[in-house]
Order: sequence, then C-alpha cells, then structure tokens
Amino acid sequence: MTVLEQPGSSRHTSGLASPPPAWRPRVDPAPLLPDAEPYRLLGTAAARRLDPGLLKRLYTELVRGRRYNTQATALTRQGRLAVYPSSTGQEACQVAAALALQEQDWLFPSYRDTLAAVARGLDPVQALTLLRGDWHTGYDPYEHRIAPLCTPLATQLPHAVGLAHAARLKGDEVVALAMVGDGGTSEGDFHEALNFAAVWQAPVVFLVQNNGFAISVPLAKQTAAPTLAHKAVGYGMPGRLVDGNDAPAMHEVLTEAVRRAREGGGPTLVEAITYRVDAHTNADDATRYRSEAEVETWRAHDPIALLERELTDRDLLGDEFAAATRDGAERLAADLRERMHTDPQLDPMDLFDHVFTRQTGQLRSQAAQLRAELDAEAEGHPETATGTAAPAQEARP
Amino acid sequence: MTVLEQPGSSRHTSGLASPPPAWRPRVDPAPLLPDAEPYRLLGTAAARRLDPGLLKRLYTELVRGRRYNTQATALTRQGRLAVYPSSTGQEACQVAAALALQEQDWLFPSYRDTLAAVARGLDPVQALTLLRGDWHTGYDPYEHRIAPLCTPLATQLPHAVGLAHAARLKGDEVVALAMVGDGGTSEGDFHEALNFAAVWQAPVVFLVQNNGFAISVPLAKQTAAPTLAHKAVGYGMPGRLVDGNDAPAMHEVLTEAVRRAREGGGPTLVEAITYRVDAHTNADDATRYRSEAEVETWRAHDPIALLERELTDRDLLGDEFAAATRDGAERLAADLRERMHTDPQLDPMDLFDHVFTRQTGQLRSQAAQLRAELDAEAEGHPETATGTAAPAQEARP
Amino acid sequence: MTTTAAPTARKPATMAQALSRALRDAMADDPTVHVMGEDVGALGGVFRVTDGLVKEFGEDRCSDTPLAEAGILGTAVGMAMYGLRPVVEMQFDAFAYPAFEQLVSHVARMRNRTRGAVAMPLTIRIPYGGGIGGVEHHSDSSEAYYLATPGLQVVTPATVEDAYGLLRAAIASDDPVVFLEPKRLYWSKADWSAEAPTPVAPIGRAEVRRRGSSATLLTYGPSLPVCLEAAEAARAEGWDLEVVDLRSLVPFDDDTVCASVRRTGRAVVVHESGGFGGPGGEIAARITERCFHHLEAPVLRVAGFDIPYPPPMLERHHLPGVDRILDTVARLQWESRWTEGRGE
Amino acid sequence: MTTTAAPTARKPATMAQALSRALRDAMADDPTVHVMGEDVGALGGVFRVTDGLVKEFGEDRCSDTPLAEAGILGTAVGMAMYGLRPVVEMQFDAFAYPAFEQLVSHVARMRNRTRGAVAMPLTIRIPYGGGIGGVEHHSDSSEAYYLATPGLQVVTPATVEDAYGLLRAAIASDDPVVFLEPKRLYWSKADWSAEAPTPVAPIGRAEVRRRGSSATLLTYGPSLPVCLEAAEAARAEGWDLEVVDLRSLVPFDDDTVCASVRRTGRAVVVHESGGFGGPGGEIAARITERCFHHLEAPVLRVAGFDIPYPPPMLERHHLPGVDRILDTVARLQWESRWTEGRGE
Ligand SMILES: Cc1ncc(C[n+]2csc(CCOP(=O)(O)OP(=O)(O)O)c2C)c(N)n1
Ligand SMILES: Cc1ncc(C[n+]2csc(CCOP(=O)(O)OP(=O)(O)O)c2C)c(N)n1
Ligand SMILES: [Mg+2]
Ligand SMILES: [Mg+2]
Repeated sequence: MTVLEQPGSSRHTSGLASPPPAWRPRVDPAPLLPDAEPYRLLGTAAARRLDPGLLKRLYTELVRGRRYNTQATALTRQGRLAVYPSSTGQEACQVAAALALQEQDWLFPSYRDTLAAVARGLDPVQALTLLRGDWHTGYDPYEHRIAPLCTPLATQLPHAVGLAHAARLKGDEVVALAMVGDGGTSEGDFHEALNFAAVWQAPVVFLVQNNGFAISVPLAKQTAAPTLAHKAVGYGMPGRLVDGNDAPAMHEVLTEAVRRAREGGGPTLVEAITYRVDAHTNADDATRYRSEAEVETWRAHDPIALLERELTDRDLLGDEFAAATRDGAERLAADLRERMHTDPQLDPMDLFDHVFTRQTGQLRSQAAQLRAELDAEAEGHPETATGTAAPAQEARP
Repeated sequence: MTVLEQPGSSRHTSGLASPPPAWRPRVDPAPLLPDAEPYRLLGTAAARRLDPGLLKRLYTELVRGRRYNTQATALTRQGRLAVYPSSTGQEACQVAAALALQEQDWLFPSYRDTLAAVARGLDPVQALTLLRGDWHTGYDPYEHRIAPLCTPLATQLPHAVGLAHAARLKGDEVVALAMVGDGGTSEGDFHEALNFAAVWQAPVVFLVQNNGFAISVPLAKQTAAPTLAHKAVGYGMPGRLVDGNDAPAMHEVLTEAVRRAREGGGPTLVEAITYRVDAHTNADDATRYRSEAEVETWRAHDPIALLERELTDRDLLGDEFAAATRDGAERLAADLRERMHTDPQLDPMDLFDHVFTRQTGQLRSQAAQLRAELDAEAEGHPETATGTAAPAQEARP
Repeated sequence: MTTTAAPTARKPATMAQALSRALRDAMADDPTVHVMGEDVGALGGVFRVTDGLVKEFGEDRCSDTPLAEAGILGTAVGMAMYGLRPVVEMQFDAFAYPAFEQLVSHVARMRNRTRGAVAMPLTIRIPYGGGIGGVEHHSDSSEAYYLATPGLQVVTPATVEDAYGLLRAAIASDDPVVFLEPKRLYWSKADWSAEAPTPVAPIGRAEVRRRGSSATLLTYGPSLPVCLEAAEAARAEGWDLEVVDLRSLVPFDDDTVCASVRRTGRAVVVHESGGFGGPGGEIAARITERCFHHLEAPVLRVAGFDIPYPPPMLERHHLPGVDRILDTVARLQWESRWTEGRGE
Repeated sequence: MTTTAAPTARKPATMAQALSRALRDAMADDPTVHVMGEDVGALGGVFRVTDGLVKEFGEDRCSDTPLAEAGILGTAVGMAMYGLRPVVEMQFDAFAYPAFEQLVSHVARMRNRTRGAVAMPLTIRIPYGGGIGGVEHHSDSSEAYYLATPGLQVVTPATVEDAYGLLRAAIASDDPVVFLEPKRLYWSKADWSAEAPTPVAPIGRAEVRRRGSSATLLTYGPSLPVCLEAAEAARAEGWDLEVVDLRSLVPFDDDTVCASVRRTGRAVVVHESGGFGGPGGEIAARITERCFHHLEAPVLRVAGFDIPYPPPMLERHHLPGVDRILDTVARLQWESRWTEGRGE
C-alpha cells in the first residue's frame, strides 16, 4: 500500500531479515482513520431511533442560536458591536459542542464561538463584550468553565490540553472541548496541541469547524489532506468526520468523544463539515471570493431546516412547541437588544488593575497621571468627559 | 472503520440524504499510508537485484562516513571541536540522503547531518566550522547547494519548501531534501512546512531520521502515532517507512521520492528507523537515560555490517576493494585531523561584516571601538593578543 | 510597466493606496518580487493593500498561503535563498508573533551567518498600532521587539508619500526590512503625484516635518499627525516645536535627530508603544549620550502605558494625545536657567 | 519536606545546585508546583538543574515533554488555569522564541484580559547569555523582548544565594515570571547555607553589591562578576565604583538605582545584550528622567555589539569586559567641572 510502487515494497519484509531492533508498530492505525463519508443521521434510517426529547432540545437551541446570530449581526449595524463573526449556518456545531459537555467540563471557544458559550449558559451580553469593545473577556471563565474567547488562531488548543491534563492528574473527571476553524488547523499550535494531547492521553476533544473558508481562503488552499479528520492518525488519535449541519449527528459524535475522553480513552479529533453562510465578519466582503450560488447550495442544507424536516416527519413539531421555541428565541433577542443599547459604564482606571496581582510603583504613577488627566478633562473639557464609551469604529478579529 | 463504534456510523450514509454540498473526498487516503513494516532490502530476496556498483559505492561511503564520525568525535577530546553530534549508526541515512540528490538539488541538513553534507561533496573542515566555533556557516551554501546546518529544530523545513517552490515557479527541476529528527517532528514548523509543501505540491522530500531519542527523550514520549510516517496522510502526501540502517533500501526510497518530486508528483515524508549509537553529543551522558543493552541490540543491526554481509554473500567484497575502501577512509581522517589541528586564522573585525550589505554608521563606530581596543591590546597586553582562538569550552547544539 | 511615465497633477490618495501602488510598481519592475500572505489574493488583504495584484500578476506572484505565519516567513526565507524577493504580509501585529523564531533566528542572521553568501531581500509588512477600535490582539505596537534584533531594518511611514517611497526602498533592499504600517493612517489622505512616485533611498534618514526652535518632538508612524497637531496647539502656549519623523528606527538617523536636539536643547519622544523597554528609551539614551551638553532638560517620553493594549472603548486613554504631549513639553524645565552658560 | 531545618554551616554550592535546590524545595512545599520541559526528567536538564526531581516527585510532577516550546508553554497556561503552578524550562534562550506568541499573547495578558479572574502563576526558566563557547543560537541575551512585554515579571540572579531566593520567589508569585538564568554563572560557586535558604521577597528590589562614591555601575546577571572585577581594577585609576545588581528588570527598582546615581552623579549600565534597543536604553533614559540634576555626565552604556551573537571563538570580543567598562568609566567627564553648583 504505497504510491511509490517500489518493487517488493511490502513483499520481502518477513522472514529473511530481522527488522530494526526497536521497531514495533505502536498502535493499529486502521481504527484511527475517519470514515470516507461524513457521519449523518438526519434523513437516514438511523434517525428514527433518536430520542424525541433530544431532538426537540436541539431544535430549541438551534432556533435560539440563529436568532442570537441575526440579533448580534443587527447590533453591528446599529453601532452597538464593533464587529461580529457570525456562526449563522454553523449553529448545529455550536449547540452540539455546548450540549455534549457536562457541568464540570471546559469549553475553549474561538472568537466565532460565542454561541457555543451562550448555549452553555453564558449571558450573551457577557459573551459579547470582546466584540462590543468594553473589555476583552466579559465573564469569569471559572463560572461556566468557559475559557476566554480566543483570537490568535489555534493558541487556545494547548491551553485545553494543559487544563485537561491537570484535571486528570488531580483525579477530576473533567473533559475539555476545544474549537478551532479549518484555517486554524494550519497553525503550528494545532499540531503541538494535538501531539501533546495524544502523548499525554489527555481528555480533550478537538472540534474543527470546517466552514470552507479562512476569511477568503478556501479549504483547497489550506490543505491537501483527504480530510482534516485524517490528521488525527498522525497523532495516534481517532479522527471523526461529521456532517456539521446535522445537529443530532454532531451531538452523538461529540458526546461519544467526550465519554471516551472521560473514561481515559484519550483525545479525539472531530471534523465537522459545515459552512459559514454570512461573511467572515460584518466588516468582510464575501462577494470578493465566493459566489452567491455556492452560498445558496448551503442554505439548502441549513441545520435548522434539516432538523425541522425530521421533526415534521415524526410529528414532533406541533404548533405549540414551534411557537414556544420562536418566543423563547425572541425573548433572548429582545433582552440582548435592550441591554446592548445601554452604554456600558467603564472606568478608565481599570486599565491599571490586573496587569499584576499588585500594582507596581510604575503602574501606580501611570495611573495617577491618567487620574489627573481625567480630572482636568472633567473640569475643563466636558466634551471628552470620561465614563462615556467612544463607539468603536472598526475591528476585525 | 471507527473506534467510536457509533451504531450505524458508516451504514446509513448513502441514498437517504444528500451529503453536505461542498463535501467531496479530496484524495484517496489509502495510497498515502505507509506500509506496516519498514521497507528493507538487505537480507531479503529483493537484494539480489541490486546493482553491484551501487552497493559498492554505498559501502565506500558508509565506511568513510563512519571514519569521519570517529575522527570528529576524537577531535572533541583533543579540544579541536567545541562539540560534535555524531551520526554513528545513522550513516546509511546520511549517505543515502546525499546520493539520492542530483547536482542541481538542495540539501537542508540539521546540526547532526554534517556527514550528509560531506557525502555530497563538502569539505569536512568547512562542514565543521559551526562545531569548531570559528564561524557559523563555514561554506558558501550555493557552492554545493547545501543550506546552512540548522540548529533551531525543524526551522529549516519551511526553507526547503520555499526554495523548492521558488525553483518550480522558475521552471527549474530542483528538488530539496530536508532532514529532521524524530524530536523535531513535534515542532510547529514541521507541521507548517509539510502543509505548505503539500498545498503547493512543492518538490521536497522530508527525511525524518527516527533515531529513537531527542537528547534523552524517547520516542514514546514524543508521539503516540503508529509511526511518524503516518503523519504524511494528514497533509495529503505519501508516507514511507524504511529501515534506516539498510543503505540500499534508504537509497531506493529516497531516490524514488526525489524522482517523484522532480516529476511534479509533490512531496514525500520518509521515516527512517535508525539509532543514535553515540550519545547526543560528546557533552551528553547517555547512561542517564538508556541502557547499554539497548545500544548493543542496535550495534548488531549496524548499517555497515548489514551491507558487508550482503557484499560478502555476493562475493563483492574482495580484499582489494576492502583495502581501498579502508585507505580512502583513513586518508579522509588523516586530512581532517591534520587540518583541524591548525588554529583557524580569525579576524575579530569580521564581526561587523555582513550584518547588513553595507555597514551602518552605528556598526562602523562599534567596529572602530573594537579596532582601537585590539590595537591597544596588541601593544599593551600580549597575553590577550588577537588572532589566537580561545578554545571553546562547552557547547551543545 | 515601469514607473517612468511623465509626472502629472497631484491627486489625493490614501496611504493604503500608496502602499498598494508601491507593491504593484515593484512587481512590475522586478519579476522576482513575490507577494504572499493570508488573504492577499482575491480579497486583496484585510486592508486592501494587495488589491488587484493577483489579477495583474497571477497567483504565482501574489499568493494566498495557508494560515501559518511561521510557515509563511519560513518558506519566504527559502524563496529568498533561491533568488526571489518575497514581500510577506502579516495580517496584524500580534499575528506576526508565531513567526518570531523564523524572524530572529533566520531572517535577521542569514547574511551574517553565511558571511554574506546568502542574502535575505525580504520585506515583512506588518500593520501595527491602535486607534482603529480593534479588538484584543489587533492593536499591538511591536516595534520594540524588532529593533532589539540585530540584522533587521525597521521602517515605518507616516505620510502617504513615504508609504510609497519607503516600501519601494524596502523591497529594493538586499537586507530584510520589517515594514511597519500604521493601521490608523491607512485611510489618511494626501495629495500625491501618483504618476511618478519615487522610492526613498537610502533607508535610514529621518525627516524634519516641522521646523521649530523651542523643543523637538521625535516620533514616527501613527504618532506623527498627533505630534504635528500638538505642535500647532503649542503655539498658543508660546512654544515653537520642531517635529522629526524618524521613518527608520533601524538604521537610526543620529545625525538628523542630534542636529535638531542640539538646536532646540529639549526633546520629547512620542510613540504608542509601551514606554518601558520601548523605542523611546533607546532614543532618549542615545540623544543624551550624544547631546548631553546641549540639553536644558532630560529627554522625556510620551508613550503608551505599560499595560496590555486596552479594549477599544478605552484605547483613547492609552494612546498619546495632544494634551499628554503638551503636558510633557511643559515639564521640560522652562524656568530653570541654572544650565545657562554651560555649553561646550 | 520543608525548608525549616535548622541552619548549619555554609558550604560551597554552584548556582546550578542552588537553582536545583529551589525547585526541589518549592515542589516539596507545594504540591501544585510542576516542572516541565525538554529533558528535565531522567537527564535532569542539559544543565542538570532539574537533576533528581523526577526520582523524588515522579513523572507527573517533573515531566519530559514533546519537543515543542509553544506546546510546552501553551499547555502550561492550561495547567495554570486549573490551579497548578507550572515551572517551565526552555532549554536555551533562542529556543524560547517558538513560544513567543503564547508568552506575549497569553501568559502576559491572561490576568488582565479576565480582570483578574484567571491568574498565571507560571515561571519560565530560560538559560541565557553567552560566554560558554556555545554554538549559534545558544548564547542569545533575549531580555529586551521580555521587558517590553507588559504583564511579565523579568528576573535574573547573579549570585548563588539569589539563584535560590529569586527562583523561590518567582515560583511563589501569582504572576508570570520570566526567570533568566545566566548560563556562564551556572558553575559559579559561593559559600551558601544550603540548609536554610530563603526566598527573596518581594521581587523587584535591586541590591547594592559594592559601595562606592565615584560612579555607579548598573548591571545584572552574567555581567555582575565582570562589574565587580572592573570596580576592583578601577581603584588603581582612583575611582571608587558602586555596583548595583538589578536582579529584577520588571518590576524595576527605581528607588535603589536612583538613590545610588544621585549619590555618585555618574552611571554606566553594563549588559551583554545588544546595546540598540536593549535594556540599557530604558535604564539610562529613566535614570536621566529622574536624576537629571544630579548627573555630572550622561549615563553611558557598555553592551554587546549590535550584531548577531558571534561564534564561540570570537565571543570574547563581543562581551563587555573589564577594559571596556573602564574605558567607558573614563569617558564620564571627570575633568569637566562646568556642572558645578548646578544641582540641588
Ligand atoms: C495567529 C493568527 N493569525 C491570523 C489571524 C487573523 N484571522 C482571524 S480569523 C482568520 C481566519 C480563520 O479561519 P478559520 O480558522 O477557518 O476560522 P473561521 O473564521 O472560518 O471560523 C484569520 C486569518 C488570527 N486571528 N490569528
Ligand atoms: C527549537 C529548538 N528547541 C530545542 C533545541 C535543543 N535541542 C537540540 S537537539 C535536541 C534534540 C533533537 O532531537 P531529534 O529531533 O530527535 O534529533 P537528533 O538529535 O536525535 O538527531 C534538542 C532538544 C533546539 N536545537 N531547537
Ligand atoms: Mg473556516
Ligand atoms: Mg532523534
């Protein structure tokens, strides 16, 4: 099995000579390889066995998630968010990532994964401070065990590995689920994180949302691999390929990977095939690099529509449930809208807190300088008074 | 084929639902996977077909290479080399890497691969300046198309990719062969280089000398992969596994990979299973992390002995040829010994040359300062006169 | 397609357009110039500086790379070894950090370690600095890292004209240049004779942007407009400030800087980068070493605070502004005449 | 196993041994302390600083990692998030560069970006500097990069006692510390009461190593012994030099430094790191800002040249030596009395 077509390449290896002494195949690679096709449940016979409660739960979250995405996008147009990297079209990945975890587990999201954080229970306003611009991380990561939204690509992956490893050393049954994009898999940190995880057999699940693009760069310019899931075998962990718009399939695969990790089976790499229906962020112009027709084919594979079809087929989408779902989503949106339309109260003096546990003398004197400037400003120049947030103009994560 | 044992994991994927629109398997992963056993020729029936000329050529180079290694190691004891990372035991990899290349090709060696550079035609004294300590790169890389010996692990790999890519853009049929250790495969630069190479289909051959250790760290703490060659599939390039002590097998696999690259077939990852018989460098204490017994099993799989057996079996190792081989190796050693026992003539003012194409004013004045100091020293303090090299005390690459 | 067309009227252009034009002209003039980076192709870069290049020169000359900065710079090193002249785009300041090892251990040293045999004619374009409301990791001023690395030239334009001229000079240089593009000046406009722009040569010359006699403001990149504004405002206080645009941090133009400071006797260095360990310390120290007898007051610094870059809504408090500059100028010991008669 | 045993006689120890002891005591005192890095296990580190730890504390507490510095530091960040106190070893200065992004974008900012919710009690041990005959990439003085990064403490011992005390303090700190170990002092010896060593607390205090009145030498790490030697030699020239060991570059001890310089009126900063953009510029600038009226001469610097670190056979020409320090002290304008009567 080699493309080099060496005469005798695998025929003459036994019997005649001893292999190099330290040589032994370490693990059987076969079970590590992903299936040839992305795993799917919706629209297949296997969907029948799915628990109605789960399907309805997923549906509620997807609808809420979509509404969250459209509301956040609207807030950028109203100048209330500096920037928003939408996960419209990727809600099944986001929701499944949150639901696959137990309370003690940790989520490591990227800038695009605020929805996963919200689905895990984080207050949307707190999830959005980074993108509103009032503070980098707007929540206490320990409260919901959600690491800070990470912008430098793939750099959160080793954090997830370290945290999961530390928990395991301590004897805690904690799993970390780390999210990264297709583009992020090209970074060295992706490689190093997966390698550490496999060597340590750390309880981590790596979820790659392959949404086809890294800003404008299509997958074909990102990798020549058969699939991103195939990268798993090079680390000695199983790779799984899933239809990322099939919420129950995503949920099943992630839940299974989380269970395996929790039971000491080590890490898994999951590639979810999905699509970024919106532009990279509101600041991006997607028409420069892809056609409307391509987007349309993916709209036809919408995660909500796919699940709706299953629910309808199985008579699970009654009027009442549908209305309650819609209402819940609208409540989330209304609440978010309202609270985001209030200017956050900021204290510029915060800049000097938390650089270190105790302020250094140097920072104390810089803080005093700013304090004096602010006081002078408050007296002399009302137009630049402190406390009011200058609306952020432009920002791209 | 999945360890997650999802019910229906690969059974329900056809017919019932359409797959995600953009989904198509990009390349067939099967041919990319390495064989289960390292490719070997010596001691197998396939060895019979090997060209006697090639076998004798390889033997000559191996014997020369071993002698080079022992001589360089001896020079460290005589204070003539600051440090030497020996490739004793790995001569088949070193020699095959050099011989697989054509004149216009490029070699990208690491600190351990001075022998490969010498086998490609580089003057051993020039190859050793880095390790003697008189200058970083002791040769003009363009002369033999040998990149500077690289110490920061795996960082030379993207260089090889870029060079090969540039040559291809220019229409030149140049192949780059880049060498890295098992430890180096854990670095982010390894990942990024292989990915770029595969995406660009650059004519590069990556040769991993898996010698079992990264200084003291054994392979099992470095990776959980079935083999390092399995990493290839994650980039979409073929992976090849070879007995790195089997010189004709190494030569065949590398030659084939080079040919494939030259013909536009893209990069290959070759893992050579070998062993570092000496310590990491003369400064290292290998008894701290491995047993003499382990080393002994590998001594029994010595690349020279393996080839010698084949030559003997086929009556190719006549007394005359054996003696000529020995003599050639001794001549190399004697010449090296002699020339390394002369102090290199160094001019400290060289320090300021080549920082930039033209010396900046700042460097000119620093140079003037040193010039004045040296002049004063030459007058007043003969004991610290310039030109004499202070012997380096300790250095570890 | 060369740049020798007859000069015509000056027209307004943004700094981004001037940079774009410089890339285009350099590629047209020299087939070894290759542009590479994330999103530099169809998208034209997130700041549109590479807009149109892929159309004009094809994907081989202007290529979207995989998303891996060490890989981008590392492969560019190899391309340079084979005789190309790569122009690498790092998408944002903080996203150049993954390439740090390649930069410090290879790009900066290749010529030196090979005794001049292997040149590194590489330009590394890095959009830097704040003031654009960027979220975390999008507003770093990372110049201190580069200027502490021997072997790198470090250049940053502050005007539309220099954006063109310095970028052409950087690409033409046989040594590596870290080319820092002030993000918040990308959309700054100036009348500019785009038909016959010229490279700035050699790299390493500061430029006096405003003549003055009371004190010298030394600055570069994003802070130049702020300093010019401060100099205007200072007239009301009776100060006539000279403003020097350093343009090149490495090589450093001691002559122009010291000539100015010797004339005015007072100096303030202004930059966004954090003060501690930032460029201002080096600049102040070397001025003091060279002009001690001429100084009526210590060289002072106005810099970003020594904190991680703030979130967008607070960044205006961090950035050196006109008031902070004037407050600092006021501290240049205008009353103390104890130094009188002290000079050479 | 704690450090409260009764003090006994002072015995000679090397700096490497003191560091080793500090690690051992810290691990014994606090089960959350974990040592990790390349070859820190069975080998005990290439400098033997972690010798014996794996035996005493097991592989979970002292672990050989895969060979990937960003991965080492990145996983350490995650471990710190879970309440551990990782002590990371980078094998050599230049091999910390691959971890630069993790260091600057995460380690240094984690506390700040989470408003104090997530602490980073991380110690990053980096053997640095030259003078040991190391080949390329084994002798960098990389401190300039770290001190320009807000959020990092930067500490470096110059004595055997401080090696222990500062490392204990670093490990005990709830904020990240870049702990720079001067390679060429690893084998330096001192009598040391190894039975009852104590942490230095708080981090951020310089120490006057030699009292003097003519001028102050400001230095740290590998250059301290050179400065002390220079101070001895200076007596013959009639100079009584004070020598200040900074110990902590961040936080910087302005009080001790300025008190010394105000007394002596003259100062020279000495370090191996390249001069341009190196720590000396910052130090000279801040002294001048604070002590201008007291200075009889500009603060001068003796530093490595602005070149890539030389090959071993030439390194002695690069490193600041006694003669170069004395030559510089001689340039401190001893004759010029024009400043007389000028100051407070
Ligand atoms: C290290 C680094 N380099 C570059 C960027 C700029 N950047 C932000 S998002 C992005 C594309 C990421 O693509 P992908 O990983 O596929 O995630 P997606 O945005 O599609 O969710 C880039 C290049 C970054 N944030 N970090
Ligand atoms: C980036 C980097 N980190 C650490 C080192 C220090 N170091 C030198 S050799 C070595 C082990 C390398 O092992 P491997 O890649 O297997 O090559 P081998 O020495 O076995 O040939 C280490 C850690 C280095 N040179 N570069
Ligand atoms: Mg993507
Ligand atoms: Mg090895």
